[in-house]
Amino acid sequence: MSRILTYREALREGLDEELARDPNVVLMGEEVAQYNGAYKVTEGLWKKWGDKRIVDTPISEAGFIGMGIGASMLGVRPVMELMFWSFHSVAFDQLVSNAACVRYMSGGLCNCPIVVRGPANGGTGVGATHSHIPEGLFAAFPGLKVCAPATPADAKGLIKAAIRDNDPVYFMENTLLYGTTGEVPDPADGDFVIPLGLAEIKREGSDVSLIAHGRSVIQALAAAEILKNDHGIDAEVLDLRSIRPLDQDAILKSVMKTNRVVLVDESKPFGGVSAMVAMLIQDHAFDYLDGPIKRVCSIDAPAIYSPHIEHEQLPNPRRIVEKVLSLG
Amino acid sequence: MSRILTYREALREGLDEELARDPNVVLMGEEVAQYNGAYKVTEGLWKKWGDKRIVDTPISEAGFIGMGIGASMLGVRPVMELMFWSFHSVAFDQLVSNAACVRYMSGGLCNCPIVVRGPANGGTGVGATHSHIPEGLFAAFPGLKVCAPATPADAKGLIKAAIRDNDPVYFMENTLLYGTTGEVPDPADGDFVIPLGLAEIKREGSDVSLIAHGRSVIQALAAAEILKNDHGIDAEVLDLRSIRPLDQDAILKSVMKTNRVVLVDESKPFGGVSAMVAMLIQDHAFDYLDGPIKRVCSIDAPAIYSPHIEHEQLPNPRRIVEKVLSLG
Amino acid sequence: MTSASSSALDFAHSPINQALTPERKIELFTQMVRIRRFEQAGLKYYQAGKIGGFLHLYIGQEAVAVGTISLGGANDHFITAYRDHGHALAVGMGMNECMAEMYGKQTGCSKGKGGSMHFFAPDKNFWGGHGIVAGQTPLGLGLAYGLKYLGREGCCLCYLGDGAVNQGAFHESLNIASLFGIPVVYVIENNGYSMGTSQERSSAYNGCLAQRAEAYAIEWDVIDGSDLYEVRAKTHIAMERARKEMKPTVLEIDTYRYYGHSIADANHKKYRTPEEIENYKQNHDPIAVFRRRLIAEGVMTEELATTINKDAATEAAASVKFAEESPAPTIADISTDVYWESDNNTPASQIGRHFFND
Amino acid sequence: MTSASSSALDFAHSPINQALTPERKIELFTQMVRIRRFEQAGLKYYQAGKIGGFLHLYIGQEAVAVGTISLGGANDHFITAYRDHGHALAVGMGMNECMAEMYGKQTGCSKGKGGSMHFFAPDKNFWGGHGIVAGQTPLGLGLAYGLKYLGREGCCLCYLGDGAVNQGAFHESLNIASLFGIPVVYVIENNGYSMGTSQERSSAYNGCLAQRAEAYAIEWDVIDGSDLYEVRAKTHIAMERARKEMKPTVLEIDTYRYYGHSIADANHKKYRTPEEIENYKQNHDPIAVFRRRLIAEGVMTEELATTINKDAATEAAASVKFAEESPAPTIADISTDVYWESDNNTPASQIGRHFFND
Ligand SMILES: Cc1ncc(C[n+]2csc(CCOP(=O)(O)OP(=O)(O)O)c2C)c(N)n1
Ligand SMILES: Cc1ncc(C[n+]2csc(CCOP(=O)(O)OP(=O)(O)O)c2C)c(N)n1
Ligand SMILES: [Mg+2]
Ligand SMILES: [Mg+2]
Repeated sequence: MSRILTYREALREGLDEELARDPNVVLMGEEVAQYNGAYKVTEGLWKKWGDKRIVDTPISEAGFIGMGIGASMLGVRPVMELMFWSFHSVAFDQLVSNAACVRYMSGGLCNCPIVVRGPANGGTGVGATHSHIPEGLFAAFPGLKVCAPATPADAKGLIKAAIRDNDPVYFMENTLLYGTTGEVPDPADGDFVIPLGLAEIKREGSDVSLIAHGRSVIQALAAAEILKNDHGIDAEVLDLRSIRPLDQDAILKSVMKTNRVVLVDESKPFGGVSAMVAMLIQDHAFDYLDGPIKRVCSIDAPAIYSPHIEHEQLPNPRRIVEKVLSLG
Repeated sequence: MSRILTYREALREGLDEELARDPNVVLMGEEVAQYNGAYKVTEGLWKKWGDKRIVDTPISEAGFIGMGIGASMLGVRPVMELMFWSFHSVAFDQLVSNAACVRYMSGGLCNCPIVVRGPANGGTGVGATHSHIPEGLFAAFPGLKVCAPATPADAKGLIKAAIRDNDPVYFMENTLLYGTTGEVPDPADGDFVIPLGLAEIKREGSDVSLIAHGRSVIQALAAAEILKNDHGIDAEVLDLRSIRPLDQDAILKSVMKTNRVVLVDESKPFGGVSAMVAMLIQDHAFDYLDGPIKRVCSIDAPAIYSPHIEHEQLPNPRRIVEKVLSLG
Repeated sequence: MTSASSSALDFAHSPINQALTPERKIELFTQMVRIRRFEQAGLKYYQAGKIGGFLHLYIGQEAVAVGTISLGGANDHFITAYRDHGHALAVGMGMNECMAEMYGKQTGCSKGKGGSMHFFAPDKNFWGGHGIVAGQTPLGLGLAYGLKYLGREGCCLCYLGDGAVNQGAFHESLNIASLFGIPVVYVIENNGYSMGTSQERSSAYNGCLAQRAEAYAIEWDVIDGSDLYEVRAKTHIAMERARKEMKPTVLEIDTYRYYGHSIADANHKKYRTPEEIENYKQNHDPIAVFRRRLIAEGVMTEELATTINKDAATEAAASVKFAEESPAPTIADISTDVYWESDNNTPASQIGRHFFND
Repeated sequence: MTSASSSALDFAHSPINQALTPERKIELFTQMVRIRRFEQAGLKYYQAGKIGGFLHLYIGQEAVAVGTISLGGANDHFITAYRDHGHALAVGMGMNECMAEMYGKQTGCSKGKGGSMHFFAPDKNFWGGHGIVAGQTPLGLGLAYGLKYLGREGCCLCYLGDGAVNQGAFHESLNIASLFGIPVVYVIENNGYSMGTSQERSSAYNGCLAQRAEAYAIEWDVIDGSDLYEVRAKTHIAMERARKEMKPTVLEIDTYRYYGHSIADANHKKYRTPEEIENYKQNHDPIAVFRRRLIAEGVMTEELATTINKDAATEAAASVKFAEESPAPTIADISTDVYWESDNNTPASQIGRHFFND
């Protein structure tokens, strides 16, 4: 049996189950407790679990994330919310020097089982400093793991895997997905965990592979419908879900089937997850490519505010369709 | 007439000339004045230019880099030293939110003519927190410019261009190059400036393109000698010099000539400048490629300390030669 | 804060306030009213879906921006956080370009690229409008450093919230300001809350937040933000200390916001009692306080106050119309204002690839 | 600091010091001597090119690590910056694994992956060894938070330098420590300089650096770091405050380093006068002070002191031999210790690509 939940509810259910499973799991962040979370992901959890397990912090991201890292070395398992992933910039040293390197620099003596989670997306009119897409940025640091679920079920399954993982996992959500709905297995049917590192074909197809993660998956699915209905093109949509570890096998399998690739990535085009995926595809499936790998990224400028035009800066179904048609 | 200078001297000469040219140029950073710089790049400049132009700062990278950004909006032209580029992590917000976005968010009303410079490299036994290669990381942010000179002449020519540029330029040097020597034009022969965005062929060749920047250029040149002498392979070495703006034309021209590519990039392999260059090459020169683009990056782990093995983690002539030979 | 004790001193008699002409006093009153009317219009059209992103209203805090900025001369500069409408209007920005910015239109002060959190007017010495909490505090330091470097006698007023004091960048800035003798005045606008978190739950302190300045041997003061005269009198001292002695100051101005943190904040009546909000409105509203004051002084009549109010509402409505009728940015506009060199089509902009679309 | 005024109080009579047996006193003396001998050996082989990277010597500061760490119980934890050899030996790490780490050998405490700046021994409650200035200060907060969360009565001693106090992360940590009631003791090892910059040129302060704690309503104290008894007596109070009252403290321990910032620092006789260095060595050397003291107390003879010295030198020489003879890491070793899941070959490590070589 499964139920229809919002992405937000699914996440919350995952957090709640892990809080119940392991007394060392503690949620912390700005406004996560008494305020119920800026985006209400943690709604009701403070009331249920109390001050010890759900902790409001001052606006000191470097301070509280570093605190979580330190506590994790001692066996606590902090799940820390960045109200926006964009605020990584003020905690960057803790995120990439301490969390990513402490295991290595200690020759394996220290563990850092933390999760840092929060929304990472454009499209809500909050401008350049609040609209970062940092999956590729963090996946570049060996020692870190990164995932970005697109659906309620994936959000729940992956957050539970992230919390149980003994390495630092950076979990990228999306304010525009929080309200979207989807089927999520019933807890009564057993523990629902989706391992990191497993992509999923969200739509089978044979003509072209659209490879995406996060909300770009939803945009790719919408584009695939248009391609099918208006152009008779049968697009496969592969959802990476997890960026590091990365399901390279699934990527190559899809490419070898369709021989044509458009990567959809909300990142700015210099770099991003998509540049890396392109590198891997041309390296490992060179002879299967009918033509160059193409990408649909955000237009290369800081995020514009204007609600009239912001959606045009981001990958959207129109831009994806145009790109696929341009493959010729 | 040209002279033989070290990379360090060439940089210093460039800084000195710009200090003389423009009274608004001010150097700041930790130990840059009275101590003459941790790596002696600024040696003698405080004595010559005094407290106003050469400023020692506390160990507060976010504070003093943000200060430089603020002052630059008013017309001052700060050239700020990070003792190591690795310390970007504690100033990241100022570097990527304020410097990169203030022009955009103000609709073009604010300018940010700053330079941030310092060494960014592995290979000196300083371990994971001091050995970052952040060219790709920063080039990913529209609004920023990035360059990484490999020779004394390029160091001088590019630092002067960077200081005159009206956008934020992040300038990546290398502690292992500071002592290397090369010809640098005599100031008596005129102002020597190398524009950003111009790659240079450091060695002509026809069999394979080795594309690199920073110290990897030196490693690629050494590999090219071995390839020539031991294997009769004639490698072209293209030095990107500037990462953003990027000389895409020069890249494609070389690839179209040799049809085979090995990218050499000291970055960790997930992402990096090389993943982006690979993306561009396969996109724009797909039909010219005889086989997949290959890379030699640092082995995918935080930087190891051990001097016995650190050089094996980095791209080195042996690894480059092996990769070229593996092209078949 | 609601608990702001009514001051025993009367700052009307401070020289800086005695120097005010009746016209100037009315102007200051008018500015506060204009801010409020502008924001009320913004609120209305935000709720109507015309404005995107966040809307952080300044209503209740007007005397802080108007009082402090009224002291600015040609070489005094201003920079603040995302709650920036009050400062923008106080420095002299027009309602039109501000409203159009919130509407995301080409005619906005930032061409629709910044939105409500990112108003800028460098020609009026106003440097934003910044979204990252305390991210502007090193910039404010830098503006003041720039003044000193360029040999201009002036200072920078850098505003931040009571929650922002816990960001590391602010502390780094304070140390440098004191060490280098930088003419910056940090103004903590203490409205008692950072989002849903009261001052007591976010900050450890001795006495008050401004007192943290002592750690850096910096002078500090606490000001009742409902009294425009007090704001001016005490801020003037700090600005003069900056301009003449090259010394920073930290001011904490007690104030209050009537609305939620932003208009998306549906909780603000949960973490604050209705009595607390009502008490401030009744007894500490900066506009009402100054209105009573000017009427008592005989400087302003009830009628004039009413006219000012009506005019401000009319001006705000006109700015809505201006914004509505202005063109939206185009797709091409997304790519401008990224690089100075590109915008100015310089030789440097012609060399190498700057943008990586396709 | 050279100016550390000789204390009027005699801390030998503090209960925590009176409780010391003669054997334990000799052990503490021995620990300080061992640190010095170990580092002198390290210096020698660093100069011989056997050790890479940076070498930051602790010589001159030994009483700080030994005095404070001697107070630790089963639930007390320690974390410091890159100048970490003293702390490492004081918690009980062996010279062998420390020397081998500097040599970059597999037998090093961090398998040759961390080097001089990154010694770790979690089994001895020692959490490094951290290279980014003040980057360890939130981690120390977290270790103490963890103790409280897990219900263990203990504290964390987190060391930092006089230059490190100007990093934002430290201030964020102080605020949280006070606000949440975290049992952390910050120990500022004030050796007067951050690289070539004197305290006066890097920090603005009132009275002393520790006094900055007042900004957060945190207790603080200043300690003469040349007197092991004083270090113990005052640190004990702070640790008890942490353990029993869940309250943080900031301690500033005045001390001095004899060598440059690191051995690469060729300037250290330029920014400090030879007299200043000499004065410290003559009058404030923590080992000489404690040696005189123990001899005066009749606890130790000159002969025993000489033997301890010789034994420490012998032990250091043996550690060099151990390091020399140990195997270097292999290329394969580069790729371990990145992920816990991979090292433990768990199911999670089998799914998806974790490493991107070729
Ligand atoms: C670094 C960072 N963290 C968190 C946020 C989200 N945020 C925006 S405003 C705010 C509260 C700030 O409160 P305060 O400083 O008191 O200013 P006020 O809103 O009361 O004017 C928070 C948490 C942010 N913008 N930047
Ligand atoms: C964020 C950061 N900035 C700069 C450095 C370079 N650096 C290493 S140690 C040091 C001086 C620190 O001085 P202090 O805190 O007094 O400690 P001490 O070396 O005296 O023990 C500097 C500038 C660094 N490692 N990290
Ligand atoms: Mg507030
Ligand atoms: Mg020091």
